[in-house]
Amino acid sequence: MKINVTDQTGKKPTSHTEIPDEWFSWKERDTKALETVSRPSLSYWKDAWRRLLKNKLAMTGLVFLILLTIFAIFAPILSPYEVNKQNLPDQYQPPSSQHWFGTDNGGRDVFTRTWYGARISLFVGLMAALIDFTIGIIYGGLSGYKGGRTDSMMMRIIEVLYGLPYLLVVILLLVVLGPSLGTIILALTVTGWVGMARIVRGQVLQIKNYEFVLASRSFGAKTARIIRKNLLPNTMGPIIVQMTLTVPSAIFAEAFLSFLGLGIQAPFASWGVMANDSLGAILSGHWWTLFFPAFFISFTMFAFNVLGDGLQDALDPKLRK
Amino acid sequence: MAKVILEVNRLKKFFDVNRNQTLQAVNDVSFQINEGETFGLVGESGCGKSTIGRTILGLYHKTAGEVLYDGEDIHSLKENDRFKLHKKMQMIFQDPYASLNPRSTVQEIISEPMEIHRLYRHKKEIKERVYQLLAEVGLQRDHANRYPHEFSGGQRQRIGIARALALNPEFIIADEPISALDVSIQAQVVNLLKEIQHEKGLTFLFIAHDLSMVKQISDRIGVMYLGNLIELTKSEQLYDHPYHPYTKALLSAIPIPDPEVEEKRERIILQGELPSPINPPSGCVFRTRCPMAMLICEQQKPPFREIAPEHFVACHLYS
Amino acid sequence: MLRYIGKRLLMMVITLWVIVTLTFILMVTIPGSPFNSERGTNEAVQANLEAHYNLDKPYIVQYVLYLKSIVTFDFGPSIKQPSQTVNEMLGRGFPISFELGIITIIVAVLSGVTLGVFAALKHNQIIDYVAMGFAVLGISIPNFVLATLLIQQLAVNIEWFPVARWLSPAHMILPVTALATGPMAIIARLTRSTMLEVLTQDYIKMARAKGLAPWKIICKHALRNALMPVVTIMGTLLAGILTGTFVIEKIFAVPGMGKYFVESINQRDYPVIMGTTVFYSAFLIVMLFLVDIAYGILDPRIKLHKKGGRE
Amino acid sequence: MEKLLEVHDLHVAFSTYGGTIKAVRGVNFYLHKGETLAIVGESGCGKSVTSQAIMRLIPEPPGKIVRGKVMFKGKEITRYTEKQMRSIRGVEISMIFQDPMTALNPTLTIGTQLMEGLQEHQSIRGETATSKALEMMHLVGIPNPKERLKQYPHQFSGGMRQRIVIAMALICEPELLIADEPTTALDVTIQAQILELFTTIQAKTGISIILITHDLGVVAKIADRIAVMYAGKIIETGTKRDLFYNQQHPYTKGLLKSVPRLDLKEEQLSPIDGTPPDLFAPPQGCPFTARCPYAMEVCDNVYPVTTERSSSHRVDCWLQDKRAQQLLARTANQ
Amino acid sequence: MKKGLLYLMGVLVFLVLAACTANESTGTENKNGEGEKAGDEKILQLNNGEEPTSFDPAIGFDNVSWNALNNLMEGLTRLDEDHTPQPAVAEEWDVSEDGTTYTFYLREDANWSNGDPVVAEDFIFAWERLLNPKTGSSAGFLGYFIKGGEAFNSGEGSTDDLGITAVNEKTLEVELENPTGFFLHVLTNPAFFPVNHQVAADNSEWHAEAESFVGNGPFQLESWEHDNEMMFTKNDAYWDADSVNLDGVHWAMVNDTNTEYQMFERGELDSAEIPAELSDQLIDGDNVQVVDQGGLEFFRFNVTEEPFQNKNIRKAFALAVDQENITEYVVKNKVKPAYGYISPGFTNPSGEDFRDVNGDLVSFDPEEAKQLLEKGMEEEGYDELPTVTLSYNTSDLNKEVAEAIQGMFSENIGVDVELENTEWNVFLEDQKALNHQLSRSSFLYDYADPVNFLESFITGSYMNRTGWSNEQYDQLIANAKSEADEGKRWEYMYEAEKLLAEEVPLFPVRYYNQVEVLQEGVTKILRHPVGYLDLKYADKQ
Repeated sequence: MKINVTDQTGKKPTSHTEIPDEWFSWKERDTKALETVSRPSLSYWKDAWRRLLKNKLAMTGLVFLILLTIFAIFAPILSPYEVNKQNLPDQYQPPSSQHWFGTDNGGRDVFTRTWYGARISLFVGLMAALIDFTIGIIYGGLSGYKGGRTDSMMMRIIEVLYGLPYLLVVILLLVVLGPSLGTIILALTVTGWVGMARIVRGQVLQIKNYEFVLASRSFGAKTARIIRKNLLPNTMGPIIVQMTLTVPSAIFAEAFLSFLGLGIQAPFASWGVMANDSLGAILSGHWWTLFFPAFFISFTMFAFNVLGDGLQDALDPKLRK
Repeated sequence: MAKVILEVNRLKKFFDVNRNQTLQAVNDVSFQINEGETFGLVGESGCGKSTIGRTILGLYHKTAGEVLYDGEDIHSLKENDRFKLHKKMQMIFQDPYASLNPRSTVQEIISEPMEIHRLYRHKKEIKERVYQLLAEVGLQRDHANRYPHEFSGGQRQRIGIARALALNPEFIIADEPISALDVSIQAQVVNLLKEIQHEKGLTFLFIAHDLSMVKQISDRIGVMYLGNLIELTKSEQLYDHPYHPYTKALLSAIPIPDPEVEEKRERIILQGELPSPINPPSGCVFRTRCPMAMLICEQQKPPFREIAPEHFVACHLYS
Repeated sequence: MLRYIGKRLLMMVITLWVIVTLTFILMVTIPGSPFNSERGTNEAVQANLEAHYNLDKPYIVQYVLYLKSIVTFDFGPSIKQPSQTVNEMLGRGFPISFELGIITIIVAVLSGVTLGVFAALKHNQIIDYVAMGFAVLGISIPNFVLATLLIQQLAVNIEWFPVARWLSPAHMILPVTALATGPMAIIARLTRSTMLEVLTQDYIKMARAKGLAPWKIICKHALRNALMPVVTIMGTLLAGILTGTFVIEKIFAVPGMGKYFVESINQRDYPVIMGTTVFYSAFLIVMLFLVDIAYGILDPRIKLHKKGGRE
Repeated sequence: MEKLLEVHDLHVAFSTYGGTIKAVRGVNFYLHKGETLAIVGESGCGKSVTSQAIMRLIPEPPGKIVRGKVMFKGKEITRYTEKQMRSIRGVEISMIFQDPMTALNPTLTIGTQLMEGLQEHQSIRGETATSKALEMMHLVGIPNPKERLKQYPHQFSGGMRQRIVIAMALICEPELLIADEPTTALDVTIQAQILELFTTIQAKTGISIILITHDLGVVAKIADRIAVMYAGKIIETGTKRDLFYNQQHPYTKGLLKSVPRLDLKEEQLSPIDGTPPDLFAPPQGCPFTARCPYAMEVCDNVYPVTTERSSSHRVDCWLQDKRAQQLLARTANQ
Repeated sequence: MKKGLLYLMGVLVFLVLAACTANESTGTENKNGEGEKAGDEKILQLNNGEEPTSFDPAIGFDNVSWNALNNLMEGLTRLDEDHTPQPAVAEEWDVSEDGTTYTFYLREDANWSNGDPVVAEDFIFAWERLLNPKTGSSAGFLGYFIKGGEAFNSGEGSTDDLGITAVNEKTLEVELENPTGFFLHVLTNPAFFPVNHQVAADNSEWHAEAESFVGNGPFQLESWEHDNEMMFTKNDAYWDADSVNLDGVHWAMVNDTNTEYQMFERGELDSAEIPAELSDQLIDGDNVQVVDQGGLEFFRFNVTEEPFQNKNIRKAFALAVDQENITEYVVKNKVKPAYGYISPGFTNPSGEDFRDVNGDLVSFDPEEAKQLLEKGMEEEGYDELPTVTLSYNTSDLNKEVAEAIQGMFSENIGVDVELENTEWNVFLEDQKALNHQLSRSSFLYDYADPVNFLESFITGSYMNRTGWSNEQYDQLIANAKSEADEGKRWEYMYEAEKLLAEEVPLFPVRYYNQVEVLQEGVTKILRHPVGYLDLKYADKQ
């Protein structure tokens, strides 16, 4: 029976007489309707993605990073200039229609170099994050899952690493191995994974006592299965957030190394190397040589950070229920 | 007499808090559970009832004593035999929010035990079995592809029950399965459990802190206090003729949803709080709060004795 | 408590020993020698020098000698600047680096916490965005770029502050700003997020239900609890600041110990490498320890020995 | 009798990622001086939100009091400024929260937390404040109050903490105490102690209490009047007797039937089937329709008119309509 | 939310743009008189970069020590404005017929700052210390001109065999190994400064602090805050104190060129280096002082590694480098491109410049380079050139030069070389061990004679590091070192340089110079092509 109801707000009718008589008849009970689940079916990831979409700032970051990646891949290919091709008499040209970002001290096109720099910086950042991720997950996971004596031993080792003068280790490493992309990534990860390991451990320690892990164990599930099915998927949130913060801090640390003269091998240049090489631009007025790499470092940092914040909000189980 | 399916003998489970301190979660507890019955285990939080459940299932290593299932000591079984035992014994957990993996679908959750035990060869068979189980607990097919957080507490608990039933177990430990649920839902779950038990002839160990619900479902009830079993008897007997002062106090503390009855009731209000299980009182553990404590209670731990037919009490008042 | 401290001290000593050993291994692995020069020196001279600094001895002997120098805290003279001992160099440089570091930490904490608290209180309002934007900006600019910018803008162009060197409070403003921006931003973000979390706690609701004034709720109830995570990262921040001082000290010509770090390695000035490493590590370890103690004081729930069991 | 508190047509909503939750959807009730009103309902029915809305403690955003008014001692406090509200909170209306473990600030001593209300509102400090605090601790039955004043919350057990929270709420001698599930997190034996404490305190001070709970046993013990909430609405309200012995709403009936009783033997529990509706999109008619054994076509479409069965007993149900009664009679005859 | 973002971007863009563009106008501006402090006192504000290594003349063998030491102490001779040695502590001297014995007569009024007279014994003490292997001085090789010096320094001789004797308190006699026409110039090096032997006997660390320091130069060390600053005041006890104009010199230690220049701009320094980026704007200013510096930046081939065993290939690489582009666009600051090995400024006995006599030996010629490469490859039977790695030690400028050269190789002879930078110490080890193929090098003269550079490439020289060995060359240098006839000696050196250009074990890139921008009114800061900063005549209005 179709009934025309004007009141959508659930406001009460003022008297019974407004209701027609025929409405007073038993309604057929739909037992199925008793167990309806009214919320849309969304996996954790879909749900998180939906939340993320609503976070404008995080989406700005994400879109920027996607554009950045696309540009890093295609811009150097499309650019008419060779990345390392010097043209000395053309040095320090301000931005123009020919050189969108101007030229640097070697007369090289800053636009092209910026995107090559993006490749290197992003590669360094992503590799560092990936390595941190791998070591961190294995180390932290093992430490947290095993617990007890193993855990406290492994934590002691981490404590020692914390006391290590990072700068010294990095410089020594770079001096011993020579500055190559590999060494730089190694230097960045040599103590960098510790943070990730701690987070993973904390998560695992927390989650391994959850009842669903206990449930798995009560069916006789083996350790490998528990880690794979129960622990890992549930620790992923904070790990991903941590990774979004590792990438920019690695890019940043690489910039710091280039300040020490330990950056990537010339003539290739990461953003950090480019920024450091052009520090004098603050004095000389060749602002474009510093501005573009510095801008991209900063904005990438910014993008990753807001994306990380957004992910944290989106993946945080506390906000769900 | 019915066949004894589970026998717990002088079970102890201590946790090391640190080098100098141990938490005596379960201290010298013995009881038996008969095939097909529901054995209720009640007590306040921290009394060790959940620890007993988990130790029986082998999730914790015992400190002393033995747990015999079908006459076999669970803790001394070989890995392979123990794996097989997991098929016979299942558990329903307390927190319907924490006991289901939030990253898995209902389908994955319910099929997990079947996958672990390789019950079926084909995915299709597993799927069919999941649908069947869902129907048994009153859920629908299309729920299988959803995630736990989309369900209400009661529905989640039913998913948990379906998972426990997946391996066709003989014996189910229900660890406070209803305490996190709303009143109207509690009854749903209890009825469901009763129904299932009736249909499949299951044996239940029902752990709870809510005596009124336990009474609804249990044949026999054991009352625990601070790691000790202090009274054990048939359900009605316990409610009609409690012996132990703690049981009496516990029963009288439960408010009854009937104002008239409630006005007329005389109640025993226990003074003080639960002592720490790290440093339990000497002698009878209850003596610090017992309205009828005697000198002997401090010196001697009362034995757990049968003072009426099938009625065991650990109290010096009855010796 | 005493037992705990004893245990921690032992741990600290072991940590330090591991660091020293690692440093020694790395040190002898790197090619080059402190006596390398473009012109080259006579072999006899070279031999004399090596003997003088015990570099001719087997590694194990050198190692033991280094350990001894650490125990007695006497690292001997620098190889590059032979008229100065490492102790003198550290004694000069450390107080300045420490001053710079401490002021930076104080500035970073004060401004970071203020920023974070304001952002949290005005959650999702314009102040929140501006404060957080500022914070992200702080983490986003490499400090060597920021330092050069600050000098050019505030010292050269508008002449508010001196350009460089470490003479008066006015000289401290720019280097501290350059160094504090990053940590400030981190603290601000952390304070904001923990503050947001703390503000949803029941005891805050309870405090509001008691009718307390908002500033009292924030200062008395929220801030202290929100600061605990800030205290935990203080150790790491401090390490970061100490590392960062190298760059800032160079740009602002601050005569701290930061430069010894890099220069000693480049010059293979072994006693200085050892001295700075040990000193820096010991300082860091002690600071981490103090942070733990501070944490225990802030949070009465934490007894300085482990407590709590499982069930 | 004087009405201490009146709530008219209160609506509260929360905006979340998923949409707007209409947590409270037009709640009306009142409270007499010295009386205990129990608001009963299952989790998510809006009872806690209602109580916080009275105190204006709903976090805004995401929460918002959409409309309605709250009258306290004849004044419309919904119009008060935040500052005016502050002079009421703790002094005239106090509140106790569900979980005593989280309601106390872990980093401050009990003494500090107890006395800060006094300092704030009555500028009482030092000795006077301490003696007042000791008096309150004595009232709520905390042994060794002097030493315990200096201790931190984690050094207390759950029951003791709840006593402290009660002492905190009472220290400025308010006229109304809102207790949000004060015993849910406690063990039965401790719950009995706390309930006893409420009775004693009310007898001594004559304070009015709004007790929010889901436990009908607790209600039976200490409430004077009861309001039953379901899906953001009060569906039935009346005296304790009205509700326990003459309940009209099928939900109230079902609720009482689904609770096991210790004093009765061999009774089969009859649960209410199904689950409460999602408040993201509450049904336009009676929210209980889907679970109601007496659901009629009308229930699905129009929210029922409130029927006043007596001066105290009101119910929102179409079964109260004459035509429904006829239908019932017809069905019974068949 | 958008607003916050916009705001943020606004701030960022503003900050950087404002900083970078605002200066184009302010670059050459000068702030008059702001550097002056404390009334009428003439205090010169200079920057030493970093802490001096040591004020022990035997140990402080580097620029950061010399800058100060040359003004705190004085040797027997001192360079004048025309860069020729003039009497200093030595009032006059005799040279023996064969040119191997020098007798110096010390000034009567040459005194130490503590009042002691400067005596011959002070020189003997200092020079014996310099040559004593136990001292560990890296300047020891400079003393090899003195008879018995090398043997003593090698631990084979003793002080008794050294050719230095005190004839009397104020007369010093020095015997040399060979006639050395430029010996008076060598003596200007701080390594030959005297040491007050009495002070040193009491306190071997006399040079470590300002309180104990005793000098004999135009200034005295007033205070010395290590790693931070130094203060010099005019030394009234100096024999030529009347010529000293300044009341004092303040030295900062700022080790960052940008900061140094910013301090100059703000008036906190009276002199600053010109950062390369600012060269185009500043170099033609009135207050800029440009002085040649004797030295060469060059690249070493390793002739023991493929493909540089082949002379034509080496030559091809050398000719592919456009020196002018490098100096004009990379190094800047009016640095001169090098088309020969010996920098200009060395005059032969007939007054001609070495460079003018020998002319351009290496010049940029891409066409010939290509042909030579082809020829060389044919000779070696290469179808493809083995990969070449160009090494340099870590430094921003080195990197830029290396990048430029890499570009030139690629453009002019179609060879893509790889770059490799290493930290200096490692770099030097590798270069010594001949682990490089092609590596960046530089040379700064220790004394004013071409042989200083040329002798580096004799067989077995520590400085060779190319693997190159040529008997004819060795002979030419040996002659150039022992020939008493100056005219002939120079002939040998011309020939040696031509031989280097022919064999190309190295190719030159550019010469050095010293560029500084001075505050208005600052004058007569003396710098020499070979020699040390001299503030004796400096003045500040």
